Parts: sequence; structure tokens; C-alpha cells
Amino acid sequence: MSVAERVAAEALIVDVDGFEGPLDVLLTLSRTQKVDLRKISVLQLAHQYLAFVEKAKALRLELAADYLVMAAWLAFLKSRLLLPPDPTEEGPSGEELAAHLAFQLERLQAMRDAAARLMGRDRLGRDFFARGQAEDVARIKTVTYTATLLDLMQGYARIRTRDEFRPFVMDRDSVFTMEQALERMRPLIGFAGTWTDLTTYMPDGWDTDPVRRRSATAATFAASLELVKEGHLEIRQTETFAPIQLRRKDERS
Amino acid sequence: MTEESDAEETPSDSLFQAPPMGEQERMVEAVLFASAEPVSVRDLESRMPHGCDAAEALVRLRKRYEGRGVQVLKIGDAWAIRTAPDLGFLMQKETVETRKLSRAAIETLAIIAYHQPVTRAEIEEIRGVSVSRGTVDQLLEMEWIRFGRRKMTPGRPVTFVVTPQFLDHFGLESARDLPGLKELRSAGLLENRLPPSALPTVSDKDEDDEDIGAGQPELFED
Amino acid sequence: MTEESDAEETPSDSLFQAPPMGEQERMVEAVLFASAEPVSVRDLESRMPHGCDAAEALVRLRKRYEGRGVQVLKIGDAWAIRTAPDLGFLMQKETVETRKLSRAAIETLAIIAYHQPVTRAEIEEIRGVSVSRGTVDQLLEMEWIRFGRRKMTPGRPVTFVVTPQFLDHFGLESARDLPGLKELRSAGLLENRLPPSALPTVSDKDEDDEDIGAGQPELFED
Repeated sequence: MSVAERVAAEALIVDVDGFEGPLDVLLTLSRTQKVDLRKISVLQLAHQYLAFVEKAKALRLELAADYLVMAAWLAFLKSRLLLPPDPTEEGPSGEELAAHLAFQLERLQAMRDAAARLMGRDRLGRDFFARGQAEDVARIKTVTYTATLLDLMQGYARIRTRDEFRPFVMDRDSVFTMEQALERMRPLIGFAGTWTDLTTYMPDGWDTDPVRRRSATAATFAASLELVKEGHLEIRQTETFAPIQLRRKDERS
Repeated sequence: MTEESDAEETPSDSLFQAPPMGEQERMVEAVLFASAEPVSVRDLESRMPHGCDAAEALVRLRKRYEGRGVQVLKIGDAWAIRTAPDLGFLMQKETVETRKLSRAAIETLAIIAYHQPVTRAEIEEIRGVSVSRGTVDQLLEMEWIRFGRRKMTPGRPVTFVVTPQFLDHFGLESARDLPGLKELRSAGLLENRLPPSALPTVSDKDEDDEDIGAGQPELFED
Repeated sequence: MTEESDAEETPSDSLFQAPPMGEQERMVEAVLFASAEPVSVRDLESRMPHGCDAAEALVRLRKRYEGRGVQVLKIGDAWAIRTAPDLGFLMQKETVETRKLSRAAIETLAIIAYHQPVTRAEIEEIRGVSVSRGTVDQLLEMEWIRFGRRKMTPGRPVTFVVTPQFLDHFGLESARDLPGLKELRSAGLLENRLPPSALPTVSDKDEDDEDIGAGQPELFED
């Protein structure tokens, strides 16, 4: 190995994090061959890549699995290319595999060149410019609402993500509304001549599940206040946190 | 300043020779076009190569635009390009105000698109909050949704489906082309960050009193 | 619609007669000057008096501005006025800092532009690495790419295509004008050549030749 080659190999290893996958490494290695990518020696490239992986191992660098898969495959390819073809063997020949790899490298290089040309074009806001002051002559004002597909998808994603945070959303079947509580209480309060605990007005079947109990309590309490406001009920609580009691309001007094 | 007089006498003058007047006119034209505000002669000259005569270029440019759809106007000490007054009627569209659809509307629309035909109750089930009449009305009015067939379930509730206008707006061939959850996730749209809805606020409440129970679940809306 | 046929037969036709072409050119000029965004032919015609031929007026206008400080550009289906690129040096004040894109993002963008409509699996096949969520997300957010039609292959994967904003940013009339596109195509480098079975791939792909053929006509979908 020449000094230059060694330096190049070292640089590769140091930079291993900078590579965008095994194909990128192969492309970089192929540059040392200094030939048209179409005439590249895949065999030589396989050698170089395996050496690169060995070196990385020697330096105890962690290589991602992709790199190792590629190494194993190139070792396989190497053996196929070196050994005379076995007519009983199925699948693509070594040459076919090598040709496809060369194609992949050429295509990746072509895309990189294309990307560079694209980014090197005159660009809006840097080389050429839009109208600096869009004119605002009109007096007609209409409002249209708009949304992009991205908004739509983000909105949907938001809802679906929210599913995992259900505690903040009450299920309908656990909600006892004030209207329901009122409906329940109106016929009952006629019999409440004496002070009666609020809890006795709670609907049946709503006292075991804490979520349901909370909703029913809140609704019953709110309905009681409503009935007090309407002048049908009296309400009292002897001290903080003591039971709340209800009594029919004597209409004559 | 000093270079100007130097330029006439010294051999270095080609270095400082101003571009031809046609070129100067182009420059003034581009700057007036791209600038957000009217530009003064002094400002123009400070941007242009040394030795340019912006005032002269402006006079020529103004002449060039005479009778065109836009004019070169002097506004105070500065210059700008403006629409010809007789064409003001064409600018009406410039003030169409576009507003983003509300989050409630976007979410409702998304659910209809992904789950159609879907009933109001089903939308509420998925969103976890009640859907105000205003939201549905707005989407109907925009012609992005319409009523579909009634469901063959008790009460025969109406369903909602998206319209061809909807597909057109979002560049979709059919609602089936909408990316699925897996694709949303791989595009980074479905991060597992805590949804903003975790903080209940009372803003953005729909004013629809007719929906029984609407008040309470809405409390938990974003 | 009805007016058009009426105009040919009834005496009221002068009411609907389109203004002379010179006048139409002025109108198109005024609207394009006033707008920072590209304006579609359809949009132009909806704003101009009935019977105008905006497309023709645009062609004339483009010619009129040849070699001037600003140019009339076609971007996809729409038109815009933009300053001449050689005068960018005058515009330091107007220059906007564009977000620096990572190498992965730039490559992904180029692959989408040259291979569109293209699936994530195809992008990964070309780059030899998986495409990170953030990369696609960033390009979507910049509105340089968007979701295209689904591919008619098993799993119906979504595709990505570039947007009119992309064309506008890079001064391209259409995706057909991408630099070097023809050469790349004739060199076979835009083909979706299938790997011989034993090649390692980033992700499982199962597409047959039929589907690749199906994808091709959409290459330059707008």
C-alpha cells in the first residue's frame, strides 16, 4: 500500500460516521480507481471495501449492520467472480451481480451530480427575486378558508396520537349530564319534605366506577343548584366537606 | 467621487467605467421591482457599479414604461413601480383574505376523509369532543364535504363524505390516496410527542348550544 | 359560457368583445407585477374581461421582456415576473437566507425531482441507506415536495413529487427542464432497474416490471 493509499484509508476510517451507508463508501473507494464508473473493477472494489471493514474492526469502530451485510455480500461476490461458474448453481451470475452494483454506483453518482447542478442553479431569493412589494389596490374583501394536505394529515395524525392520551377525554357513556340529573330529580323532590342527603338522588348504577360517580355527582349537584335557583329546593352544608343536604322549599312560606 | 474625475484621466479608467446606459436601466428596473419600498436615487447608485447615473436611467425607464400596464413613479424622493391606475380593477383578487381552517375543522375534515361515510356521532367518537354545527356547516359551504347515504342503523343517521372539490383541492385522485398511519409515521408526522390537547383551555369553543352536552366535552378541546 | 355563443350572434356582442391584444398584454403585465406568487392562466383570465386570451398575451409579454432587468417566467401552469439572475448582486438587501439542507436532504430532493413520482423504497434503493423521517419532513415543510399518487404496486405505496414552489425556487418551467435530465435518461440512469435477486437492499421491495412501466407516464406529472 502506498503512503497516499494509506492516508486515504485512514481518512475513511476516521470519517466513518460521515458516510451515508455502504454504497457511499463504495462510491468513495471507487474514486481511487480513477476510471469511468462504467469500467470499474468490482473485484478490486470488493477488495478495497473488505479492507476498509477490516481496518474499522481493527480500530474497534462500531460499524452499522448495513456495512457488515455489504461486506458479507461482497465477499460472496468476490468468490463468485474468482471461481469458474458452476453450471448447477442457480441465481444470477457473478458478472450480473457486479454489473448491477456498478449500475447502482453510477446511478448514485449521477444523482449526486444532478443534485449539485440543481443546487448550483440560480435560485429564488438568492440570485433572482420576486416582487418586493405585492400591490394591494383592491377594496373587495372576501374570506376564503384554506388548508393544505399536510394540515389535513397532521390533523389526522394529531387525533390518532391523542388516542394514546385518552385520560383527558371523557367517554360519552361515562358522562351524566345536568339535563339528565334535572330530569331525574324533578319528580323526586316533591317527596323531600325533610333534609335529605344529596347522594340519595344519585342515579342507580353510577356509584361504583369513580369516573361515572364523579360525573353523576357533579351533574346532580349542578342540577340541585339549578332547582334552588328556580325556587323548588333548599340546600345546606353544615361545614366544609360535610354532606350536602336538600329539602323541598315550602312554597307558601 | 474622486474616482470619477480620475476615471477620465487615468489609464485605470476602464476599471471604473460605468456599464452602458441600457445595462443601467436593467439594473434600476430589477431593483425597483424587487424592493419592498420605493428606492431613492442615492440608494440606487450605492447599489449599482461605480459611475452609474441612476437618475438618467430612471428617466429612460419611466419613458419605456409609458402606456404599459405598470408605471415608474416618483413617490416623495424615491422611485417605485406601480400598476397603471386604469388597471386597478384587476387587482381585486389581491385582497382576498385566506385564512387557515380552524383546527377543529381540519380534524373533522380529516376524519371524514379517512373514515367516510361517517356519521356525526362517529366523528365525535374519534375526535373525543363534540363537533359543532358551525364546523360542519363551514365544510359543507366550502363544498369539501356533502351528505352521504343514511346509515342503516337505529335512527338512520346521515353520513358525511368528501366531494370531488375536496379531492381537487388536495390534489388527490381518490380518498384512498391519502397516506395511511404507517406512512404518516414514517414521514415524521406522527411523532409521539405529547399532544397540545393535554392542556385544556376554553378558547376556540364552538357556540352551538343546541348540541346537548356540547359544553362539557368541548372543555377538553385544544 | 352562454355569453360566448350569444356574443357571436346577438347585437350585444360588443359588450363581450375582448379588449385588443395590446390591452390584454398590459393587463397581464399589471397582474404579474402586482403578485409575488406565480399566477395561473386560469386565474388571470378569471380576472380579465370576458374573452381575453391570457396565454397569448403572456407569450407576447415574455418576448417584450427578453433581455430586460426583469423576466416573464413560466412556472408549471403559472407565470411570474422575476429579476434577471445576472443582477442578483444588486439585491443583497432582498436576499433571504435559505435553510441549509443536509447532504441527505439534497440528494433525496434530487432523486424525487429526477425520478418522480418515486416511493420511499425507491429513494432508499438509489441512496443505499434508509431515508430518515426528518429529511422527508423537512422537504415537505419547505413545500418543495408533496405526496403524489399511490403506486399501483402491492401495498400501493405513496409517492413523492416536487411542487410548483420547487420549480419557482430553482427557476424551472417544468420538471422536464431539470438540468441533465435527457442525458441521464438516455444513459439509463433514471431506470428503476431491478437488483438481481441476491443483492442486499435496504428494505423489502416487491415490484415487478409491469409496475415500473406503469410509473413512467407519471414522471412529469405536474
